[in-house]
Amino acid sequence: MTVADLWTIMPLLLIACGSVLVLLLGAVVPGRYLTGVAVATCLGAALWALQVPAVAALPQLGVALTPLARLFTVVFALAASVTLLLSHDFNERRGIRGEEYPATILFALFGMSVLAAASTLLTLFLGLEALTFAFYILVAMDKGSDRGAEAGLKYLLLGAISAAFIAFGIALIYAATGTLEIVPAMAGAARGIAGVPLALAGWGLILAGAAFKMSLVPAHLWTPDVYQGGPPPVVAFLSTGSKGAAVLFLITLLRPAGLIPALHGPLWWLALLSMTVGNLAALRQQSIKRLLAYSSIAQMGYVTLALLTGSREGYGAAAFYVVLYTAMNLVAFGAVASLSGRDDLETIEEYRGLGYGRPFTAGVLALALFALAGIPPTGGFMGKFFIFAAALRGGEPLLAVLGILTAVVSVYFYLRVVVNLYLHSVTAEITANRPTSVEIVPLVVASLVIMLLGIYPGPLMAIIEAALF
Amino acid sequence: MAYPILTILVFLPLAGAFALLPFWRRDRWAKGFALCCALVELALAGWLLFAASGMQAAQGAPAGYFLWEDYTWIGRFGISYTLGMDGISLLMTVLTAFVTLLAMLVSWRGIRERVPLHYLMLLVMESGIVGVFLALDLFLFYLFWEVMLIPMFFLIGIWGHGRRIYSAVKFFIYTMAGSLLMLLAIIGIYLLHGNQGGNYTFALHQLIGTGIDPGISLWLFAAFLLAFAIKVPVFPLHTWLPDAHTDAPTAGSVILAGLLLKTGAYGLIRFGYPLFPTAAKAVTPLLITLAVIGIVYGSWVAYAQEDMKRLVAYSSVGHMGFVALGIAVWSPVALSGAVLQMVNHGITTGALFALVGMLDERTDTREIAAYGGVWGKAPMLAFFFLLFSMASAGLPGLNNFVGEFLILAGAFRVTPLAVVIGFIGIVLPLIYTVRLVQQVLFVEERRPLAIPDLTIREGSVLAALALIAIYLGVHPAPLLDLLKVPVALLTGVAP
Amino acid sequence: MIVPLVHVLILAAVLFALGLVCVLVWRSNVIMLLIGIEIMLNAAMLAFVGGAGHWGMADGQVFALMIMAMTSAEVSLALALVVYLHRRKKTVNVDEFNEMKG
Amino acid sequence: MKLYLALILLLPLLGGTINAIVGRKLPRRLTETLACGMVWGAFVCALLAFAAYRGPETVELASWLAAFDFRAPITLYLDSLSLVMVLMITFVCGLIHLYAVGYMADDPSYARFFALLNLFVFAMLVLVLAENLPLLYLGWEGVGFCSYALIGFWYREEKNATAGRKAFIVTRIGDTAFGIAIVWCFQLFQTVSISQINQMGFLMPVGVVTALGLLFLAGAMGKSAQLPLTVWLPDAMAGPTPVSALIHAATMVTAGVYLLARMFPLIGTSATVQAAIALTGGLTAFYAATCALAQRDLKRVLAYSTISQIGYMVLGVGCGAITAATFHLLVHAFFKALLFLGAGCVITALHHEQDIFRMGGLRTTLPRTFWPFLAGAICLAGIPLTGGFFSKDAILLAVWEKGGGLYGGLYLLGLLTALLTSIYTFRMVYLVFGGEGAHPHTLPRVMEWMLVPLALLGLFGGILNLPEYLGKGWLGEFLATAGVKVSHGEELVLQGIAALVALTGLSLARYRYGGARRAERLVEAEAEPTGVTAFLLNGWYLDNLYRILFIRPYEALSRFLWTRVDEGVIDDSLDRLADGLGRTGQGLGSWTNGRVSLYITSFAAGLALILGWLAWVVW
Repeated sequence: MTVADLWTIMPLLLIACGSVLVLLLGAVVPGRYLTGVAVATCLGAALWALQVPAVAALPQLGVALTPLARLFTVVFALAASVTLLLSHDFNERRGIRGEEYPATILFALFGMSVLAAASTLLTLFLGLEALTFAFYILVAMDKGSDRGAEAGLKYLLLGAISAAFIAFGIALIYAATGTLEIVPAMAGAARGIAGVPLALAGWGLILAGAAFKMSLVPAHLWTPDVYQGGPPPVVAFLSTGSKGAAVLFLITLLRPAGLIPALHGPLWWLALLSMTVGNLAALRQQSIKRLLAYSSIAQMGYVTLALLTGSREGYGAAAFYVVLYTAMNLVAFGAVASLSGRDDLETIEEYRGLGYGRPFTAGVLALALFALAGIPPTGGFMGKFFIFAAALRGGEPLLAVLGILTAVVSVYFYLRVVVNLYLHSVTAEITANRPTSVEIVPLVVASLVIMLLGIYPGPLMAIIEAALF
Repeated sequence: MAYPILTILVFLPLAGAFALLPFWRRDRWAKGFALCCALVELALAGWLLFAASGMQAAQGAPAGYFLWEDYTWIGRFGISYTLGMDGISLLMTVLTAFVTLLAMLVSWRGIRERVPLHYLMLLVMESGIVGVFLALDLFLFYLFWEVMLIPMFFLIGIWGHGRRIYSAVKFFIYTMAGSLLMLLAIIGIYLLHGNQGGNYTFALHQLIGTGIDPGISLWLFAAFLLAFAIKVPVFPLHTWLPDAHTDAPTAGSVILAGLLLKTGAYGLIRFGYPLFPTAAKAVTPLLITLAVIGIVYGSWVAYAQEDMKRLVAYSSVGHMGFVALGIAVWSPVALSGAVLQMVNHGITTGALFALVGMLDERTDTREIAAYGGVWGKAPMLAFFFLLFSMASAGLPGLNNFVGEFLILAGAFRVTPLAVVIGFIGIVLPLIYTVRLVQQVLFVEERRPLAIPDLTIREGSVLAALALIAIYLGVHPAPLLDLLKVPVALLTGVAP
Repeated sequence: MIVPLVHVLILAAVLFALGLVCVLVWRSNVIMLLIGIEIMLNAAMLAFVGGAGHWGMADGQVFALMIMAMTSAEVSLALALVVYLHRRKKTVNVDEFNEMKG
Repeated sequence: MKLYLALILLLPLLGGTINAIVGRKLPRRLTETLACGMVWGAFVCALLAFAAYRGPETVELASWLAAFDFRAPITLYLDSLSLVMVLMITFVCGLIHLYAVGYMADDPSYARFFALLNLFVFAMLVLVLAENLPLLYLGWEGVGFCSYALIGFWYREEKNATAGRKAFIVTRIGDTAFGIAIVWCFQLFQTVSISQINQMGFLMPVGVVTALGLLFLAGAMGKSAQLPLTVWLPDAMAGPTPVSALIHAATMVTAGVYLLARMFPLIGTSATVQAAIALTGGLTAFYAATCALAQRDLKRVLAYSTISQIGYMVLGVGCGAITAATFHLLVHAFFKALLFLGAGCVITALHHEQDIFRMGGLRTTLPRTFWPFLAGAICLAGIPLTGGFFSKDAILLAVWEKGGGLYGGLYLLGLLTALLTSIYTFRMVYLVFGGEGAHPHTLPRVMEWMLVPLALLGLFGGILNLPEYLGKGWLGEFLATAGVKVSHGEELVLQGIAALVALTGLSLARYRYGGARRAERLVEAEAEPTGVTAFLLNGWYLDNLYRILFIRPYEALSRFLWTRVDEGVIDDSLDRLADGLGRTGQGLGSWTNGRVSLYITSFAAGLALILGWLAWVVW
């Protein structure tokens, strides 16, 4: 390992050190004051990642700071800092005071960054499991909430099974190809697939595991429960960072192999089922967090639709959508977090009239919902557009049409929330929490990102294109 | 052209909407400011209407366009920011500016809650609609097409009546359903064009003439048609309309009828038919049939209505059936008539909705059976009511007749049978109109409703509309001249 | 290598299947669930070790070690949660924890 | 000439517009003066135009509809036919405007009345002067609208409003056919100019011309209340009497005849069309005459008689006798306006009593009304040497001249109708003016004065087109249409027959209603009408028939389409679809039942499916 290598992986180091530092400081400073440190760590890592030149694999470390890794490290770091800011006052209201909270967030971020930078299957797996593990804790962090613990347990049990799937899958591919380096392993696996079913079986296991991480139907069932049980800021991060990491995980594995024809079928069905089940199940959902959970299932279905084309456009569209989706869900769950006081603002009815009572929070929530519904001029539209363009170009007209039809259906439940926000006249006094300035800043930033990506997506698209080339 | 007039036209209302935010707590200021924006927009559009005849073809523009702005937007995908104006879009832009202003004026007193938001929505809507009429890049067009929905959704949902939420959501999803499929079709033609020559672009003038396999072309056109037919609306895709119109506030109804329906017809004229001429030809019999059914059916159902607004709403189905017929036959005379009829319908039905709104404002009911004897109570209101009812029933000398007659005259060469039935569609509006007029204006009052006559604001709005209706009825020549070049280019005949 | 890779893999597959079956059959008991998961992960480790032996590389073994570490962490966390929930509901039947559904 | 024509149109339009907008604010006198002055001004212009008339002229005033090859400018066409019509219209309208000043003296809505009346004159003149079919259609619909608004003038009464509505809709049904004819002409001839179409008619195959002719005929049926679209005119009597006189007797209802006459060069080339026109006219004349026999309402008697007389005109057109038809049209306009105005005097004098069985004695108490009314009546009945006699006879002569089975039958029918006409006319005269009655109200002078010029014109209208043996027919020459060539002897014999028939009718009426018999009839009339009387009184139950055949089904279907089809099927299917999706969603949501065991099973099943798929693909 050289000094240059150290410079390169400095973002990772920063995050790791930051989390340890937060833990240490926790002994002397109340947890509440550590948000700043944690945010600074995230932003520092992001800045470093931005300025450091991309470097191909560092064999000793099993990581490589590819352009894609840089991009996603930045995205994840920003998401983490938004989450931290959102949790700052939220945790105060809930009595989550320990330094372990920001530290765990940073651990999760560390996992994500490692995953993004991974060049071997081992680091990839470790990154994935590290971030998932952090989320097991985060989901159950609110000790006052039974639901949190229940959600944590459910997530953990299923997560562990999926980890087993993925581990076994990687093991099979390793056995088939004899290397853990991602590119040769996956390429070798692809070559071997025709003759040797071993690698293919490995792929099947990995796919199933990844389906869990991305909450694709039929491995989606944990999602609503966990989203409902977890504290909203955590769910914001869970639904964005963890999902993004899972997509990145799939992209990383799929890309070197090229399009494996045998995988097309499973991916096709995963995409279709997720889009359909997610959107339909959300239609009459009363709990906003479960609603957003089903929505995220469907959104991941769209991402899968882009992925299964196996084309550069497809990966590009998926990556773009992930970035965008991060912003959208951060805003959506962030708004829920900001509105929730001692208890979560759970049912949709509780949002009645908030459009006028809490104009700012409700406004950004509505924006996020419109974006999730894919309505211009929000970024959500651009994201969907790129995905469907990629799907049609990749020769998936049927799935594209079906997907669009489910998107039509989905408009209904997003609108239901908006209807409650704005279209019902307020009768009772509004008890929802007022946004604090610490919450406003991240919400504004994320909302601006949503709008910016909707109006001028060119630069981000160019970065992604370049990174994928 | 040194100034980006088209961009200004599109974004001036939007800028106005943002500039409205400081007046958030001051209703009167907000109203006044919004009105100023609308006035400036109308002045600009109106000026173009007069200046248009003297303008040369714009540089770099396809034939027929005298204003043209073209910038790369998302180069990677061949998406550009292309705005262009020809006679048709000019007319539609002026109509938009005018109807928006009208909508603001008719809701001046009726809206008491969240006033600034209401006007903000109207301004955003204006931007969206003008954008639809000016965009010549399919992607950009689609963007504006969808943007229009949001303010209308809120207009219906927040300030509406009755089952406003149901109607608002229905309106939104119904139109979304069509337009999302159109999005796929837009991507489809983009890819097909790109695959042929490697030039991936969304620019309309480049996409026109793309050689497409007839089977695929039919599917793509079907998606376009679906989106536009829902907006027009063409039978049997019309059922969102009575609900939306009925439950919308006055301004919403006026804009829905006056403008949103036009975007569907405009889309067919500007995009649907030119992009897929062969498919359009194949679908023509179907569209003609549906248009004719719509003409008869809409008017027939209107007769049974008990709610004035619903009646006017169903009448729109019938009237827009004429527009659909005019487009479907795609002959120069009929197409000119169709465009003219779009304007006419906007004026007439907009005025009728405004009148119903005024009555509703005074009495809190729109039930026809509650009224009676309005002529004696509010003669001016009654006079305008009669005038616009007659215009809507196609009385010659008023505007609707001109459009309908040209459509029928032009369509006869193509499809005599449809025209014969279409003429029946000229009788049926009269039947429900005179019933409405009789029950509302004439006979003894049924309930003791106090109906004060028009205020000066209302009177001047209606008078302006009436003048336009009469002017268009007796002297539509300037507008027809304006349409000559674009219609000739579209239909491929000598102007 | 004495044992051919295929045999190892078959054993691992059987083990994995057993673990999965355990998870499916004993699904109501958290402890048994965790055991099943352990078995599956052990199958993965076995496959790694077998693969490492076959290819003569150490990295598979490293992977196995890492899995071990991960497993222990996971189990400890799971047990902590179970203990917490057991206090509330007096049960280790995971299906009783169904406050959230729909 | 252009100036005259423009003024003829613009003056009434101006008057109408001013009265419509500010009429209510103006002093009453001014409004009245304006309305009457504008119409008389138009009459003066018409006279000037007549003086300056040298031959057919086309004047383009402005552009109207112009899209590609479809051109319908505002172009006026003055030929002898339209000139005569213009003269008649402006003159009669002028008189009736003056009459209306008296008639409406107590009505507060005078401004609306005069505005509409002026607008009507404008529309009627446009109709007559139009050079192209769309412009004619403009006038055609314009008069329809004014008629609608004026029938329902006293809008508070449901009956009046309904009558107006009926008139508007029924005539619109005919207009549909007219409209189709217009667009078809455009398709056939690439023009909508009447003169050009008429010139090119011979280019078209007979079948097409026949179809076109039938369409024009259907248009005329609506406007001129010919069978089967007669039903609106009797009800239209709900309007103020000047309106009945002007619109529903003298001018608008004859528009159909005018249209047929205008288009005759085109449609006359088809024998089928001619026969259809003649048949329509003959049957209508007979039908309406029978109905008039049993009516009790003074104005309804006159209304049916109008239908009947227009039937004659249409019959005349059907025989190709344009001159005769026009002649009758003009004379009828005078005497029928006279009769209506007389009836208006009677009704006003009797405090709005319209039942002829409740009138009486007016011969002595209202002499200034009686004598002109009698003059009108003898014209209507066709008593020899009156204008009505000559004009009706000219038509019958033409029918006779056509010969053949159909026309022979129609001639006999015409004679029979003439007999009936005479009977109902004098029945009316006897019932209204004979016997004794209460002392009536005094009338505004202006009302009675207006009767005199009309009476003179009616009585001596024959001079306009004297039979050849008495001199030359001025009108025939002026219109320059081919007159019927018959020997003087034959003509005299036919006229003798007609005279005989009219006098027979008179004596029959006298026998039944004259003198002491009148009282018997009055007693009889107290009973509910039965049998034939009721049948005739109700206009052969055409109204009821239409109600059952058309109106009821239309209304029922309208509701059915709305509630069952629109909301029941189309909309409901969408709601059901949405509901179905929602239910499915709920079902899918219950998959997430909160139990980890199911989650694990699903997850494992997913894995199994993927592996199974892959295995299936590989092998």
